[in-house]
Amino acid sequence: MLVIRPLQETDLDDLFRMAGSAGKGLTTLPADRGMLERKISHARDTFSQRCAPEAGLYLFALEDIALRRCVGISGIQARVGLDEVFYNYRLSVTVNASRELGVHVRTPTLHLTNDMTDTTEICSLLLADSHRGGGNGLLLSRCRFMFLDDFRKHFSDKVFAEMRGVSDGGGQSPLWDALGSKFFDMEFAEADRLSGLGNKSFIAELMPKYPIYLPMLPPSARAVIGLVHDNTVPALKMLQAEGFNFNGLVDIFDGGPVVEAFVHNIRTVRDGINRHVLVRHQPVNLQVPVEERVMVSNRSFRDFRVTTIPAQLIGPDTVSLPRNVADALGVESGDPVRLAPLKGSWPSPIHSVRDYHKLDYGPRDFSSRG
Amino acid sequence: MLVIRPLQETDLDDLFRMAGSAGKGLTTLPADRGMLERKISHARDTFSQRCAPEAGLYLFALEDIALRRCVGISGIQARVGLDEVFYNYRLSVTVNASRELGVHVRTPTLHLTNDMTDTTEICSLLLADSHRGGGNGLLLSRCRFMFLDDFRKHFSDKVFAEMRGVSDGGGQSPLWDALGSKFFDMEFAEADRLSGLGNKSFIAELMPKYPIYLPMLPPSARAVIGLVHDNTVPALKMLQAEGFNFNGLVDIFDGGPVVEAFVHNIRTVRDGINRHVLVRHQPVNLQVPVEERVMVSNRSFRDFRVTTIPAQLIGPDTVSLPRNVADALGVESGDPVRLAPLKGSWPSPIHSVRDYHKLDYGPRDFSSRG
Amino acid sequence: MWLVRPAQPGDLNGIRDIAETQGPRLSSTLPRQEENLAAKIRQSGQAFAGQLAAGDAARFLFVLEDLDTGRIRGVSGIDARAGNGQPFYNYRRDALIHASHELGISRRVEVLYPSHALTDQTLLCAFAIDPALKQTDAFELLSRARMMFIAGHRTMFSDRMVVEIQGVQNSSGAVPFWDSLGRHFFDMDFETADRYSGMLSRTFIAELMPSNPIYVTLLSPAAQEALGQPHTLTRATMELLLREGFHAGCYLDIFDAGPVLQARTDALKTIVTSHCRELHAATADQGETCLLATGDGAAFRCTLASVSETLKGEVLVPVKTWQGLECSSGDRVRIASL
Amino acid sequence: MWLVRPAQPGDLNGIRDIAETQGPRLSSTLPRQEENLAAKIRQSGQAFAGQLAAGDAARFLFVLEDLDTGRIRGVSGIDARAGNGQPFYNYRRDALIHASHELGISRRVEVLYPSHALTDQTLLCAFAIDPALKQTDAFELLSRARMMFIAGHRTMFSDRMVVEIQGVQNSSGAVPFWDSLGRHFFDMDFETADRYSGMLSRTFIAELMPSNPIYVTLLSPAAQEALGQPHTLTRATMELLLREGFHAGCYLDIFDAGPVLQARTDALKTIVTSHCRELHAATADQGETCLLATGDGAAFRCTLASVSETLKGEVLVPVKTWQGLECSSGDRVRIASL
Repeated sequence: MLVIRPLQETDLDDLFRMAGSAGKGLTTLPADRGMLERKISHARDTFSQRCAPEAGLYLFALEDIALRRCVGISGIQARVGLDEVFYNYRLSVTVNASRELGVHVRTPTLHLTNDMTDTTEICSLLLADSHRGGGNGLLLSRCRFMFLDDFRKHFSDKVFAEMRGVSDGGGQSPLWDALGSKFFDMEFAEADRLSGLGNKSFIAELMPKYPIYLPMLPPSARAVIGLVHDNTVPALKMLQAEGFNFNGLVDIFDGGPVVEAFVHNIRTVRDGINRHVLVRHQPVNLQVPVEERVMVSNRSFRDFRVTTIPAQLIGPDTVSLPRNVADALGVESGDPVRLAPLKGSWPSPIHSVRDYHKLDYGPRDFSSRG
Repeated sequence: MLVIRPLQETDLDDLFRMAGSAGKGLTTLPADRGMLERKISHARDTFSQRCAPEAGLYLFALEDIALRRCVGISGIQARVGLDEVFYNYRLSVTVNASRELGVHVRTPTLHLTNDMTDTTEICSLLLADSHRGGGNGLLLSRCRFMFLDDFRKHFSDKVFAEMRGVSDGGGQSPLWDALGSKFFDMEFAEADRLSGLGNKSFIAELMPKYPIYLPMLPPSARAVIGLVHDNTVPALKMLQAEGFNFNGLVDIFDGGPVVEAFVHNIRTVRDGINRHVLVRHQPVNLQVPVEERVMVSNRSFRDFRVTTIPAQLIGPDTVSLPRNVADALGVESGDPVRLAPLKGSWPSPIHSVRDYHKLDYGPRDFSSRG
Repeated sequence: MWLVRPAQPGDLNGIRDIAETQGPRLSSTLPRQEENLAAKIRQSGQAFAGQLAAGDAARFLFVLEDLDTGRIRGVSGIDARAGNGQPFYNYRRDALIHASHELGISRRVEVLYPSHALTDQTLLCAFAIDPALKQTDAFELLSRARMMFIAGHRTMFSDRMVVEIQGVQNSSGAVPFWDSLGRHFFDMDFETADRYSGMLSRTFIAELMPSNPIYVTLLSPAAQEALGQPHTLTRATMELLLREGFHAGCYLDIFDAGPVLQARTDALKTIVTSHCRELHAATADQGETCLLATGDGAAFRCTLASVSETLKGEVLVPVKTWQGLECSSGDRVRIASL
Repeated sequence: MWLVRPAQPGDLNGIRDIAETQGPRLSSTLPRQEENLAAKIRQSGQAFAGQLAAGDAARFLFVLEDLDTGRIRGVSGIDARAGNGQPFYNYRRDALIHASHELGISRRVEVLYPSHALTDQTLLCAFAIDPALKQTDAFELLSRARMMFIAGHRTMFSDRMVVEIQGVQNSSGAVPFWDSLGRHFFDMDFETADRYSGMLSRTFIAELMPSNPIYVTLLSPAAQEALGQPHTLTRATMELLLREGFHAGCYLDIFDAGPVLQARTDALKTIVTSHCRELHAATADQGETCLLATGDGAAFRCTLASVSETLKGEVLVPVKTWQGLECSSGDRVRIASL
């Protein structure tokens, strides 16, 4: 059984191993023991409410109960840009037109902004190679939305994710080569690393401050603005299915897009339903296909736990949990839990058990209406 | 009976009278006969598809059938900023921070943008004083969303409206006084009028191009950025109820907000249902309260018509229309029509007659879920 | 004998013929359409005659006439106020230092700022000469006659002067700076933009020119190299102006990035060294060849003549040159060395 | 007798006493903390001795000593390169013309551009003198001794020089320009910002200063009036510098908008007019009072003395002043008139 729980000190070795094998492109979790130790400590302080809510860093571990190992991590940063400065480019349009001459030109333009300041970011998703597939990535990512939903006052109304932009096999980024490299006297990887360390003075010092007119960049660089790295396409699709949309901002280094959603519009949040626990002692086959599984959370702030169970265990008012699942969640009969689909929306049999007034569909369902 | 239909040449006198009594603040419909004549002609060309789709100006008249008079107008501009240049300020944030000194300052900043270029605008709403109340304003405004819904390919995915900003009884705008007046050698009313005439060269020539840091404006000017004029509060509330949200852009002259929505998310669009007409000859009392009335459209592009009927006339597959309503819409039994609530969402009795798979709720319904 | 004098309506064809022998840049200030050119000559006539309506720009146009044949062989101009009442657009080339103390990085970041700082300074413009005369004294006469006019009408002009030098254009006609920058915003080729810039209203520049500063490092390498570089064909013009006391500063043309030369009016060689003398007849064609100018406003004439000065503050000039200048013995004339 | 010489470690207390009698602006280049001041004196000593590590900034600090009492009565400095290897921040005041041809409107829009253009120019700085000496020749000695040093060590300095003049601060201590602009971004009072600007790293300016140009019309009226205006207390300093050949251009201090004076080094009065002579004894204390300097690097000394020149290129100076200069008969000295 795999369970989501707050990251803790004992996860350091597992985390270090995962970060090391993840390679470049995960600047928020560098393979640096001291840094990881500080992150864990920060997360512990966050869950135990020893740090200010806006400084919170919520890091969740995916634990393989059998192996007693942390095999994945995901995170929520309560607010970005309050300690350091958070930069993006806004992809805007400049129009120059002369009616007299019959000229009308639209010029895509990048404006340096700090507009995500004070907004909640979902970040730091990392899954051990050994545990890829089987919906584990979904669980790691979507468990965060269950947490956001239950503890909204700790977060902004809107949450966002920065998606990794395009770079080639050697780690070269076309946007960096055409733009960043002309202002920063360093390699893309180095800039990315420095930025990840959190002290962004060097950006304020070296970054071009005036808008960048895109026609002045080569086609290779223009082409990647707002595009994600091939490896990030599945993550982007998952977030899009959750209701995240490109918000017009891109990463200042590699041009990767920022996607955002209002918490109340996130599919996992909209699909969430509450039930009371009924601990059953009959054995249950937990190994059902991803489509038939649902996430169940214990709704605890300090010891937030989520695992997956077959959807068929959900009843009209209760959900039946086998003993071992109840133990993993730390719940007993009568305790409230919250449920949401693991993949996509609710499988159809669930409809019948949901409260009528909570039925809803996202925009996607309507596009087929004609 | 009041019916929405395309504006036509014979409406000129009525329109001129309404524009004259509307006073300032409606720059898209100045009390200028020649200008109004050109607008009507443009609208006629649009409905008859004699002009390019992106140049379309859809103007709808509200006709009082009994009086044979046009008593209101509303419009949709297919795309803004393709002929002239369309300007807004983007209300952004600039963050300056020094970790070394422990300083972190967020400065609201206005950036000149053309980001609404190529987007559909709803505009030009005007209702004769004699016909205020009774849901006529709702009909004039919301009929546009029924049109947008049925003819989406003519419009952008996103539509917006510019809301009139704050000015005092004498027409003085605090933002203009603090900012615009320092760059344009004219009164606010004059700038607004010139801008409404469509030739915006003078804006390109006189407008400050560099960002404006808000702390440098007096509090009176800062306070009105993104606020609407008292008279515009009802219109804003109506649009918010439709699902329109402030998109971070404001008017360059008076600071009034731009609100926008994806067409597929507009409540009228989401609530729209299709029925077939069943013309009944029994008399029907059409004079029911606003809450019990619904809009019904004939779904015609060239001769789009909308009127209101009691919701109780809607059946599971059909809608019963009295003869005079069917005539006003130009429909016969068996013709398809589209229906949507006039005020708010569907009154509850309608639920039972809607297709199950079309049930949905907007975000507002979920905020009460807890 | 060469004579520089104010352009007159009858010079229209002669000026047009000269204009047609020139490269495109000239057209910014010298229209090719007959109607516009006629209007420009008329306006110049009013300026020389002091008959401009209030608010009208004083734009002077001179012609170089071969008195022996009556043919017009060149043209040159002065705009009393660059921009002629509208903004005069340039790029100002400047640099910011982007430095990180912590990382030990320091970078000089060059920026082109849109600038109107030279607006209202006196502009030398519209210089065009029969190519056959490029190596002759007539070339210098045509250019410097303007300084002689300014010296004699000093209050009509500003304390600082500018002149735009044509920038780099390669043999295929491409203008690297335009192709890297202006073309993206003006959506037209260089010749078209250049032609429009001679129009009465420069509104289109305010409408189409990017309003934010431009980072030089983002220009194409060819455009970067062209910054502030003169076209090879303008070398003679530029050298003459540098000798006059003009120097290249930080201002560049917005279309081709050619240098804008600047000078203090009162420090110009012609203005400092020219002086007025009383005209008297020389018995022989001897002495130093000098610029010789006379006449106010529309009566202004400037020529080359052999001049010898006496100790009494007189100049002795062969009588045959008097006729071209329309002056007589005892008149005040201004002379300056070549 | 007055002597200007390189600051030495033992001058620490004397310099601190002088610094404390001054207004806040001085502190930008003269730290008040004992430790920082000692470091600054040490660094200056290395600069004078030519012992700077590669990359270290050459920052020279001079003191004015009363040889009769041994007391330090003033201090002045030169930074060989403004910014000392980092950007030197200023605002450049410029104007754009916003004009509509159609509407007949033309408006001059003043803009402050962030600028680093003066980076690496030689900066005169850290001038502080006992207020009692403001009206004496010692004031001129302390200021101009720097130019005498530069004249004798010309290659160590750049071709252009700048000096920042304290801007407007009203009697209650408020700085109108700061209150209208800087305060919003730096979130601190003027004194604090001014103190920080003397720190080793100027990273905080890059971090906190608004990076976009500022429209002057949006500043408070008091701030607009203060642009380029000197503080009343700096009048004597400014007048002396203007006499030296400095002039106010378009650059302003980023904190208080005080003027930044500029000059061409080789055009400064002291540098043009000073000359070297052979020192000989005068029998009497007579002749013109002049600046008299001698010595290379750390041995540099400058004083005021009665000087008479001979036709043989010698200067006769009373022997009592020799001791202060640590020189002897036949030595080369540099003299300049007051």
